[in-house]
Amino acid sequence: MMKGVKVNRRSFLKMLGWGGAGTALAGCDMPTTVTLEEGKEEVVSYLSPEEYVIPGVGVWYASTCTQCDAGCGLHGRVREGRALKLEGNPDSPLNNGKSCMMGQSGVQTHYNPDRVTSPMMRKGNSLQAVSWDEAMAELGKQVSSVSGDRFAFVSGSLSGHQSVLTSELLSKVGSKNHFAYETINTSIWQAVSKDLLGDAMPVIRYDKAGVILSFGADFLATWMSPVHNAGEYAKFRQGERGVLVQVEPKMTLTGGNADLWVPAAPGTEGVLALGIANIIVSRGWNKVDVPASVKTELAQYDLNKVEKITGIQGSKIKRIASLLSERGPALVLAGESTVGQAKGYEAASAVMLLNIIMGSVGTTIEPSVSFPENALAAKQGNTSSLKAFAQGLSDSKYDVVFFYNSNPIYSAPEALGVESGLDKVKFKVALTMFPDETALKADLVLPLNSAIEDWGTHVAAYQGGSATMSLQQPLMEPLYKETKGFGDIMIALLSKLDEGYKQFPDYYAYLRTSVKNMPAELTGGALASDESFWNGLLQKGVLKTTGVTGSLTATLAVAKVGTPTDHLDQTSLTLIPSARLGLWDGRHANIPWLQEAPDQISKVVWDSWAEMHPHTAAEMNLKNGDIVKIESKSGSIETQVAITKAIHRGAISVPMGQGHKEYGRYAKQTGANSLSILDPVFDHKTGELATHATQVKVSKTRKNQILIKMGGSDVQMGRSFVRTVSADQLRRTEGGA
Amino acid sequence: MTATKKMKFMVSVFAFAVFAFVLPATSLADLPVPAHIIPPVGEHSGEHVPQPIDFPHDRHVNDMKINCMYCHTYARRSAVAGIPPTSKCMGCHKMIATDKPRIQKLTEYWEKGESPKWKKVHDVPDYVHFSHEKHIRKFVDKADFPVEDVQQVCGLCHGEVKAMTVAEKVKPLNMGFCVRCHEANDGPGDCWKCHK
Amino acid sequence: MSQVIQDKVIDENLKWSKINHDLIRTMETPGKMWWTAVLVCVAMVACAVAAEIYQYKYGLGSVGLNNPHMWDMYIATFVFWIGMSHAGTLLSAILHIIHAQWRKPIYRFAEAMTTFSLMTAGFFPMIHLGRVWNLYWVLPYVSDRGIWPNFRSPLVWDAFAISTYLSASALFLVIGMIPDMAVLRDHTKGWRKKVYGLMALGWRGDDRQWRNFRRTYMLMACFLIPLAISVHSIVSSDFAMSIMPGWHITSFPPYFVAGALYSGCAAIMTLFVVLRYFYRWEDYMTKNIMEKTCKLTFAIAMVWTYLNLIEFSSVWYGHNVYDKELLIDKATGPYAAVFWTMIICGMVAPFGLVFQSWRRHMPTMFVMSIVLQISMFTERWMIVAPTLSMSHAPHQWDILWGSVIEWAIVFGSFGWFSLLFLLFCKFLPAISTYEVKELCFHLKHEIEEEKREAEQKAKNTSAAGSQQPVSGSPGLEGA
Amino acid sequence: MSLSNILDNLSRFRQDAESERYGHHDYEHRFGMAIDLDICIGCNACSTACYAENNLPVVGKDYFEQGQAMHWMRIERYWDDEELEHPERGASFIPMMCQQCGAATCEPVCPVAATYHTPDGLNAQVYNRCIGSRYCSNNCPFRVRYFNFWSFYESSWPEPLNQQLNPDLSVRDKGVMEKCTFCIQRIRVAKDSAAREERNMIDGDVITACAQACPTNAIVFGDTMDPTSQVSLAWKKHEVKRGPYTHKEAKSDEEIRGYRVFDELNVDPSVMYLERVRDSEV
Repeated sequence: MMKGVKVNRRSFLKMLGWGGAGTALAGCDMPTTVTLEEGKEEVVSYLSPEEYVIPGVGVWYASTCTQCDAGCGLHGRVREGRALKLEGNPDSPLNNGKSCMMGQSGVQTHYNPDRVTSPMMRKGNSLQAVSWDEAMAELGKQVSSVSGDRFAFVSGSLSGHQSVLTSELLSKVGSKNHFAYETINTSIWQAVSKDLLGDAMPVIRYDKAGVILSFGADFLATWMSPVHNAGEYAKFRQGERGVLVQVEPKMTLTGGNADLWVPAAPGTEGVLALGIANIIVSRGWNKVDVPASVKTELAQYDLNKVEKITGIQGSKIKRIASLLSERGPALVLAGESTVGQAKGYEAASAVMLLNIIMGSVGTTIEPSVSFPENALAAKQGNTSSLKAFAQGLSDSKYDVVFFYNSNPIYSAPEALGVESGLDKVKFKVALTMFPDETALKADLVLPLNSAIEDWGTHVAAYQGGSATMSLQQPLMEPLYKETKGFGDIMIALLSKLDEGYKQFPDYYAYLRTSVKNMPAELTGGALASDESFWNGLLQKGVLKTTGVTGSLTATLAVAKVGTPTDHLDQTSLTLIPSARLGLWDGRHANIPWLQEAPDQISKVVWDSWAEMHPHTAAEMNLKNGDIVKIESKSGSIETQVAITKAIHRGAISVPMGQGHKEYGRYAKQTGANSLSILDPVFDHKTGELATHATQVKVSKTRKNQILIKMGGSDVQMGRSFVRTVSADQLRRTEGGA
Repeated sequence: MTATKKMKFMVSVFAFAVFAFVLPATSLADLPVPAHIIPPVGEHSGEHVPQPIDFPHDRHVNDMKINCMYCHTYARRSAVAGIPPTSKCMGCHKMIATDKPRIQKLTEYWEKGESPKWKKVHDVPDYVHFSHEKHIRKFVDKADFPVEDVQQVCGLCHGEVKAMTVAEKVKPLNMGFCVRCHEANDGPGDCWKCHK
Repeated sequence: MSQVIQDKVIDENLKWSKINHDLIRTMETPGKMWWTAVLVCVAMVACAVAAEIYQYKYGLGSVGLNNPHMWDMYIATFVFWIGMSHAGTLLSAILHIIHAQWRKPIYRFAEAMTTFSLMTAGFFPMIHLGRVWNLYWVLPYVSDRGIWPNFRSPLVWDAFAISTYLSASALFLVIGMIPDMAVLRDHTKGWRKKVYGLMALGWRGDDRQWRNFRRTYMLMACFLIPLAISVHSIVSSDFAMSIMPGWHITSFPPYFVAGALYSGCAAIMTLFVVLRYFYRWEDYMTKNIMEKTCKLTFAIAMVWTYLNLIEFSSVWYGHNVYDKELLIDKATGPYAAVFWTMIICGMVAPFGLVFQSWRRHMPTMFVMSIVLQISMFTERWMIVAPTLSMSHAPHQWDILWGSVIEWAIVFGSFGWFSLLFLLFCKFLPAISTYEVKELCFHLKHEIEEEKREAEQKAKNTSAAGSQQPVSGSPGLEGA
Repeated sequence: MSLSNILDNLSRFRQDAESERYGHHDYEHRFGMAIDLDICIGCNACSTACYAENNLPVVGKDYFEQGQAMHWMRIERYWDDEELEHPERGASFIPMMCQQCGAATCEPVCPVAATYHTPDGLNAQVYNRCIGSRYCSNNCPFRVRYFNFWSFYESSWPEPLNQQLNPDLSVRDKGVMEKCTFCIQRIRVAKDSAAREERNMIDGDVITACAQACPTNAIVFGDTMDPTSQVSLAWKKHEVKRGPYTHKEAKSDEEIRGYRVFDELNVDPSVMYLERVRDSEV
């Protein structure tokens, strides 16, 4: 396995014809598919290959994963010019050679049969294929004619030179309307840490923690940087084994791995946090001394009250409090189910309070190391920008809107009226790989190269202590002639607005030049203009810099946390649109591997489902597979019931990701989209969408279907497949594997 | 183990004895068999496969005395021997024999910037994973067999290519053919060596 | 009345010409009933063929098989048919050796049944193969690849056992028919005459031929009995050789053989009633014979029941938790209905055979035989399916009730069997005339002797020597 | 296997069962695994990696419902505390793949010897020899053999998805049994490159797709015959031995967590699991 040797880029990408050593076609069927005759298959040689390119031998190239915005480094195996397998890049400090199921599926995003293969322009009311020249001409016309403030650019999280080019374009057009939008984000956590710790992205040292108390933070699956977290989690479990307590209304993957899983009533995590804090300070277990004012404020969250609100018996709450003090160093996290409330910010700050009084700040929470070059740093997506964008739409503020890496028509709650709002936009441009809902609504669809065909640089928002830029390089030449890289399009567009960009024939040239001109603090002293530096970058795939280490302050304040009485209507259930590692926010619903991979907790596949507690189901006499109608103020969906004990009685959970109206054969018409019926409730402080604050009425329909899940039995029937041992002896003997 | 070995040996001797008389190995007549190899036995009369350019192996091997692995250079490094890259052909034929129609055709391809689409002559089913590299290593490198005579080794499966213009399949290349040779020359008997 | 006369199975005064006529009568140009029956069977077979074509084209998934259920009804049915084949051998071979005279009128069709059910069973292993076009790889043949089947596998043993058994029993059937063929040859004309002539192998009925015939027949009988036993033991080892709960049971071979004879006898009873009714063969298939068959069946049923209980108890008192749980699951789980059907029909129902009035009442016997067959079919099903549904790994537990394709083929197999049997009845003698004649002959003798003895006693003179029967007539040698 | 091999193996089948080289083979390697269920988070990364590496078909909704899915590596999830209102101790995950048993029950029952034991200590499945009698799967206590009930090629890899297929191993078509191979193609590549460099294979030369992907390094893969390999050390540390089942009265030490699933069936699995740990004091 040779990794990224000196490469003259374009030559090795040439794909060998089928045949040769290329195929592994159905070998084992009837004699007809067995080719023993001569002259049946074709074999094509390279024109003039690099010396190291050998047919039949795979070569590994470094690149970057773009399946989510964590920005893990990748290695891609290339044989006969075809990218075959993706693996983590061991040189990336983020994922240390590991990868998640979404990263593995990158190849299926790339080889997906439903990609857009040529530019399409709306003529009449249908999209028709057009040439790139025509498309770019139209685009140029629109962009140069539009006035700055009426131009909007909607994207997912952006970083690296793509981000640079985007902001370049916006500034050239004279617009400030860049809406970076991600449904799955941690922006409230960041806001709180910014305000209380003075650092938006503190490094979280799971490995240092002795006990982790996580309020709905699904850090193993969907929170910040899952693969990185999982690696740290392993360290946390090994050696002196740490204890994980998870508080959340619906069991996430992290909850499934907890030593103690506590189903708090939906939206009461904040109260619980303060209740625990109260016990701690009243017993004097706090590691940091707490002013009397705070003590008195906390005192109002006495055990009985908290018990009443959260529905967790006091003994358990006490136990958690004592755990934090005994098993320290403690680490307390706040995730979506906690912060996705109208008063999410307060809930998060209540959680952060625990961190502060337990002295986690500085021990398990360390100051962030930020990437030296701000222009390249991540521009993170959130949902407040979606709110702003929707607002703008309804006020018909925009004439030209770009969509890149984002599909708001699918993932924005219908109540925001994005779909209808888009009608008021004169010219909508979708830069996309797939015919998703937004693209099909657009006036101009520009087909993008896949991540495996494209160039790019990525700077992850959460770096876990390092400050690294990860390079994304093409592993093979584009499958389709008519697709272009995002950067290429941007360069082409910019060169229409600015002569300066005419010098760059394509994005590669631009990237190459900008790497040449990298300042020394990025290159770590190496001479960036030197060819060997570039080759080194291609080989390693990552550029490690000595980042700027921030500092942490700790502000003690007791937040006015919301209680469910603010919104909870006793007769209804709280809808939990839980995020899945796999389909993510729905962007991977078109990947067959991920559709076929069962949900980690419920083990349901190929559909969406509504998790309900047996008691709740019994009250409505529902059984597995019954179709229920789930009605919120803003809409309703129908889906099948999956009964599980891993959810609070007052909650119903419909994972997000399914229910696409378009988006290719695998995604289309499977399941229901739980995001669409969310009420437009927003966190009052940050303006983030309160995903866990929607109350729904659940009613039985006559229909039912077979719940398709993996596994015939949910219990082991006394067969010792998984044997469980209690940890206390292990602790005595410094245990662990 | 010895039992197996003895068995194998006897089987091979038997097979060899039988086939040596039953099928006089004509194709090996003037292509000497390397001393350290018990040749696989089996005949096949392959039909002539029309190629985009009917490449004259005889010219190159016989008259020019070019080694097999000069062009099929991947054979010793990879599972597949590989068709030489067009650049390799042009390396010589930029100036040599440029007047010949075949060369002109080749040059056209080169200038168009594409390679000829050759038809596969020696093909095995997709579930057979044959490795040239291993066989070259065993029979040439490890056996200190002079590389300049490598065509004798190649010839065991590919026949006397130097007598052909376009390569033709003269050996069955079916499992029996492989297995007999493996048993005779003490090759691996593990199915998973070839079938995966 | 004397013993002999009381339980004589047949009226000794039957005219041989009548016997011949009665037989040939059934083989004349078929009537409506026969044609309709044939049509029905053909239709059933057609269903199966259609299903099989579909399955061949699209793969075994269409059968609804899945990961735990790699086998299902096909194998169950296979075992069922193999089992059915055993009764023929029992009647023709075993009872022949122990000189049970009453078998003579009914063993012929039982033998035919053996052959045909084997021919039916033979299909199933092929149907259930994933790549049936490679079936021949199971046979040891010299290929230049130098690869062989795996002789450790019970499936390979099956291949040998079944093919041997099929050929042997077919041969036995054909040989046994030679004298009847001669009779038919003499009573028919046209192409039939030619065919029968060929099959009669120039039978003239002289002493030498009779001597050789009997010797051959006896030899084959002796050869067939161990074969029959071994065949089903081997079939049972398909299961017993595995480690799966409910399969890995030492008592399987005898259990299977018992079950086989059981189902076979039931099948014989069914066909007995049917033939007797449609061919009006009351003279040959008398109620006495039915009684004897019933007694035999009852005995076997008890053996089977016993072995069944043995299996249960050994599982119950054994410490193999998997087996135990499976047994409980069989009785209480999703398959409970089927399981109890098997128990009731197979263990309880046979006690009906105790009552003579039942035994002599043909419709009852017909129903009874069907009931027993049902129990035997469900038994095979209960051997195959539950083990796979509830094996070691709970994660892969699943219930399977088969699919249309599957049931169609199972259904069709019955059609196929019946079709073969119908043809047999039309073209070959379904009762062995020469043995019936023989039977009458002996009865006559015994009765006469009884009379004479009575007279002798009266006269207080010495006992009479045995009489020499007329030369040339059947039943001389070895009688 | 040629006739000579059969006779050879038959004669030595299960000889000296108590000795180290249990079974009937002269092993070059005995590849094995150690999977720590305490740090396995059940995230499915291994399973997906397996799909990517081994050309596993996506069967689709309907066939999945019929139980015909083809996941060589599946994450089984169990709930342990049924009596409680909520699963307070979380879920129990276990990655279940072919255990490459040393005394595999699938091997002796295959009528055509399509599944056999390789000198690498693996349970080979030769696709092109398989005739689909499915006995092997029936006889597998782990139920980890998957059968191609349909021809998945067209349905599962519509153009251009089929260009992702790994050329190093064949795509199975309908009627063929298949199962986890411990990524034999990777083992071959590693062996070849070792041979190219004229050295023996060393620990870390080869790693299966699942072990490579695992974000928590819960899966350790290696040659259990190489005493220095990570996996051997793990087996040693947790007192799990090759060979027949020996009932352990008590652990010599509390931190020993090793066990093999269905060890008592005496199939000699090559995969050692480490007990999942939960803090009962919490």
